Amino acid sequence: MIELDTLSVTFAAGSALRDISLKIAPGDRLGIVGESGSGKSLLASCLMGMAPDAATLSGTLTIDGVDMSDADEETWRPLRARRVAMIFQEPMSALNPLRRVGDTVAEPLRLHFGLSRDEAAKRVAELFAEVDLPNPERRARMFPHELSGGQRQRVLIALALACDPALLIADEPTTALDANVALQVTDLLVDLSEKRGMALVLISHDLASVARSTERVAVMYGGDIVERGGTDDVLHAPQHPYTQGLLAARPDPQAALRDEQGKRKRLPTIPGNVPPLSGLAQGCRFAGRCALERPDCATARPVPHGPRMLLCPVVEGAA
Amino acid sequence: MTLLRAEGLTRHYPLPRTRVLGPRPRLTAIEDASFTISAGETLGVVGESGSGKSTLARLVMAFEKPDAGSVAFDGKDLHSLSRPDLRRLRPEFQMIFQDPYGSLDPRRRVGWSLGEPLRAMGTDEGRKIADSLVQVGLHAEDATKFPHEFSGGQRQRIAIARAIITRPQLLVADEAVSALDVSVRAQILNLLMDLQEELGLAMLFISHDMAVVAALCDTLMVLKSGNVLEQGNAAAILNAPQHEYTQSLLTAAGTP
Amino acid sequence: MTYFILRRTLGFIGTLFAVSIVVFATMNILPGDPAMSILGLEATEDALAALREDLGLNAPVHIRYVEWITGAFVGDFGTSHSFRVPVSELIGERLGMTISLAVAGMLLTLVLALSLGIFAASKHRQIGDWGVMFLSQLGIAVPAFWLSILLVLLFAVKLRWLPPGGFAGWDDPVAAMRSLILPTVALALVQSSVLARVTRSSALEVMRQDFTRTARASGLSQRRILWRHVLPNALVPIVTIVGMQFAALVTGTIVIENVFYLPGLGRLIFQSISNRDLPTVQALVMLFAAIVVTANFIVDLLYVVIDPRLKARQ
Amino acid sequence: MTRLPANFLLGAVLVSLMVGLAALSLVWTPHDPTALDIRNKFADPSMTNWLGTDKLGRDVVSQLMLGARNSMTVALVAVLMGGSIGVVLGLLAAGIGGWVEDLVMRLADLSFAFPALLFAIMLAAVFGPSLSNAVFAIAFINIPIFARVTRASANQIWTRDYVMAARAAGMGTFAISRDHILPNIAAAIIVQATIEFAVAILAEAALSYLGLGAQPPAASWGRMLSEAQTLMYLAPELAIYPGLCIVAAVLGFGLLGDGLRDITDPRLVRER
Repeated sequence: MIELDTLSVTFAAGSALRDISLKIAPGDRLGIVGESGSGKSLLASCLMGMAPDAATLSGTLTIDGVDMSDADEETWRPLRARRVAMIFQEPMSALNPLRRVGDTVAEPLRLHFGLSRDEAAKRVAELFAEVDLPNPERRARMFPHELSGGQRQRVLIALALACDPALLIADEPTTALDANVALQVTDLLVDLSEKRGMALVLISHDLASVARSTERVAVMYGGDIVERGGTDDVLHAPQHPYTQGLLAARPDPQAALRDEQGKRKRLPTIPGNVPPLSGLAQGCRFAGRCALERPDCATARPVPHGPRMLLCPVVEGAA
Repeated sequence: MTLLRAEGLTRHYPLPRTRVLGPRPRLTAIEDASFTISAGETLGVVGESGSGKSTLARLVMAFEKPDAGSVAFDGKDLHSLSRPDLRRLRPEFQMIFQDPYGSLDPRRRVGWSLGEPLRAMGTDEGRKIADSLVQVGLHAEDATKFPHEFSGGQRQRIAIARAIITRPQLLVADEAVSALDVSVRAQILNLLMDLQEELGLAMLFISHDMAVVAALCDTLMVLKSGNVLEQGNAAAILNAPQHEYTQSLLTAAGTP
Repeated sequence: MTYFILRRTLGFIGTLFAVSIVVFATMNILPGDPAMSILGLEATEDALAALREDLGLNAPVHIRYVEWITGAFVGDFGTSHSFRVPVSELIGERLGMTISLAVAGMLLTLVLALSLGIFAASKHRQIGDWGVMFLSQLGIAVPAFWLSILLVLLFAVKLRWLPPGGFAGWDDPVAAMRSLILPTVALALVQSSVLARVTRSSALEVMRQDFTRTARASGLSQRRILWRHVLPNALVPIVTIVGMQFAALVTGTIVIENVFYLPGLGRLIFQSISNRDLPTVQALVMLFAAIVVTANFIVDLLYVVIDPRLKARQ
Repeated sequence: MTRLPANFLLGAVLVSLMVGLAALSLVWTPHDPTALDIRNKFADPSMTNWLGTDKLGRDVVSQLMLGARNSMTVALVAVLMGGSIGVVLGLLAAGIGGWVEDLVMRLADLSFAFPALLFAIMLAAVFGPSLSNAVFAIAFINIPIFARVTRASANQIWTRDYVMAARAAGMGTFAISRDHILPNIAAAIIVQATIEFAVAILAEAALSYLGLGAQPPAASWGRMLSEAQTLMYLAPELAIYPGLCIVAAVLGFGLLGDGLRDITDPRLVRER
């Protein structure tokens, strides 16, 4: 359905996405994991045709067999909401504060499907019920500030579902929410994807929520996908040094806190800092922080290999 | 030995009036919180937005006064001290903040910012600035640079260096690692553990993330909407949470 | 919400009261002898004393204030000693002119500013944006009175399309309208330059917010996003500036009336200054200040209509 | 340093031109600007009188230069006076808070009811019109403007973590205002001052035009225009030059202020 082939995005400061290849089939649930500056949100905006004006795209981005990599706004517009929909991190600011949320959700219905006011209101109530908003008719008449953070995110999900998209992109949908609300929202997304046969791309820095909700995962670092495979395989047996470091650096609340001498256990760390866009290496972008680094890692472009896609010249890929 | 003793801490914020008559509505930020921190020990406070954890930090730092309750540091009631006495005591308890980009004055060199607590105390800066930079894993020469020349993780190191430069007994950390990437977060957590062992620091460590608190704390306090849900030994709570809410926080922090 | 309106109304009355004190104090307590400034330095002591008595200057200051403010409350601003008629009568005759000019100026300002501002925002960083921005920058820099002179030079002196100034009364509506065209344009061009810039920048601010991205992601057209989502949200800061511009509008009206010799309140105030007619000046200053305060009060109430969040919060 | 914005450069050129003319007039003008020469009235531009002469035969260029000096002086004095009082009030309001802040802001609200013109009218009615009244009126309206800008930006800085850190270190309100608040809001204040400078030039011109400012024979652009207006049919060009000067000066400071804002506004920097 959606296919990226060596898609790259370049800014004046440097290259922000490098040779990204991905396939998303109907009903797929794909997690994209990475820290700040990994390019995961930029990748999401590319899938919506909403990359910043300053960005230069190369490679191909195919939706339903049509190459959209240099399509203009008018070509993209019919696809948005109907083929690809998106929800964002901040549910408060993502809703127009001056409009009743029901009107916001009804707008694309009336615009794209030509529904009448009453038909649209009815459909909005159905959608609100589908995303588990209690008392849908009443909620529809409320303003965003009258709803809680979790309810707002549900409204945004309903808005995204309004035109039956084939793919829903969720960009850090739970980061701004409290923990138990976040769990509910994540579970709702999985549920909707299964019921509707809708593909889901979940972008997150939170490994736990990706583990909970996706079948496949792509780990990004510095604009590269460094490792890609089944979610369980990647998160339980990571092969790329970066994925390994990232997983190890998470403190485990259930693990023993102190060693035999009664000293606190230190966490395994990845040395150094996430490099800025302009400071990325020509070769492997993880060079400089990697424990397995060889002399030519920083200069030689790594080639993706292995049954589980791996972008590391040192590690031999395995399934 | 008890270093900090908070008893019955309560703080309300007045909300704007909505009707002409009747009492003014108010928001309960924190209600009847009591806890102690012993020298060299770490108390973790876990809670989400609106739980009152930041209010707790401001009360302990004596940035604002509680509506009820008291905070005693080293036996002295912080909120009844005179302003000069409070200022003289301040070097003993310091704070680090969430946003590494907001906690350093962008117009001041790192060395100037590090020297501020010393100047406030009226002590000589001497080699202390260079020493504390080295102590947090940076270089003495970094004192002449500006904050924007550093990454987020490095800035948090600088903020920590400033907080320990007066050799405090207590460090209050409000979401100090939340804004950092996972790979950098572990470095800062390790640094805090190192410093705690070297300096015998006691810590009040506030976070929304159970996993981070677990890595660092001896005792735990779980806050929700201003109320203390449960508190006690960290390992005990982590292994057998009494409250459903605590359990959901643990699930959220769970390993993938 | 009732509480909000009640509180604003009380604040409004309080401000009016404070304004009256400031006006009265400036004109009555500042070191300066009104009688002397009316009659000049050569006046005899007897004449001065007589005038002081006449103006009621011998009563204590607070008594005079109370008399003035209670009188003003029922529309009695005392008697103009140069025109020898009640001040309220002078004001009544000229109020129509000033209000017509101000209202026409404001309307033209709003039309120009909103359309130009939104246009510029929609062409952000393109030639249309630069053009509007340059013209408005120029419009801000041009003094209204000089613009008036230029307009008169072009349309009255050179082309002879419109009268250069003066006003023959409302009896001939066409002639009256013709006399008001140039003043209205002069007033509105300068005002709308400021407002167009505000409109553009607050529209751009809104366009940067997340919900415009949501609207775009829902497949809405650029036009629809601009008029249905961006403009309503941009209105909040725009209304604020409109409220503040009433001060400038009042000033502008006073100046423009003097440039075009229009028989309004602004003209009256200057005649009164030349005539040393303090009661009239005092009444007019109070009136103008009250207009500004009232305009801001109305704007405060307008927020509640525009922004549902305020209803809930206050 | 990145390339300077065009509005900043154009503004800087215009401002230096006007300030240069004003400064030059202190030591040299082509003619004595007040010297009358009735026989040479309404002279066309020539080698001796570059822009001709007015109805009393005075040299227009010399008068314009004096007008520049007058404008700059009035604006400088008024903005400095009003601005420094306003900045101090704003810092106090933000630093102390509570009733002090309420009082300052109430007073600021109140003074917005009095545009400079109304204030000047009151002063002129009591004391008679004079340039110093005009300066005072313009300075007065600058107080609440600067108080508000200062308070708003200072309050923002007061919530920053580095200010909290300074408080934690034991720094007092005065020391924090001096070490952290003022340096971090200086840019905003300078931008505001530049823009208010432009506004002050406009206000002085309007007041002098209306007869509430500079009194004859003092040279002022506004007064030159009011004289020229009465001679519109006789010598329309006399109504052009002073207006152009006002526009150039106001435009210059306005562009300079906008340019400075573009340079110093961190939001815009991040966007680049």
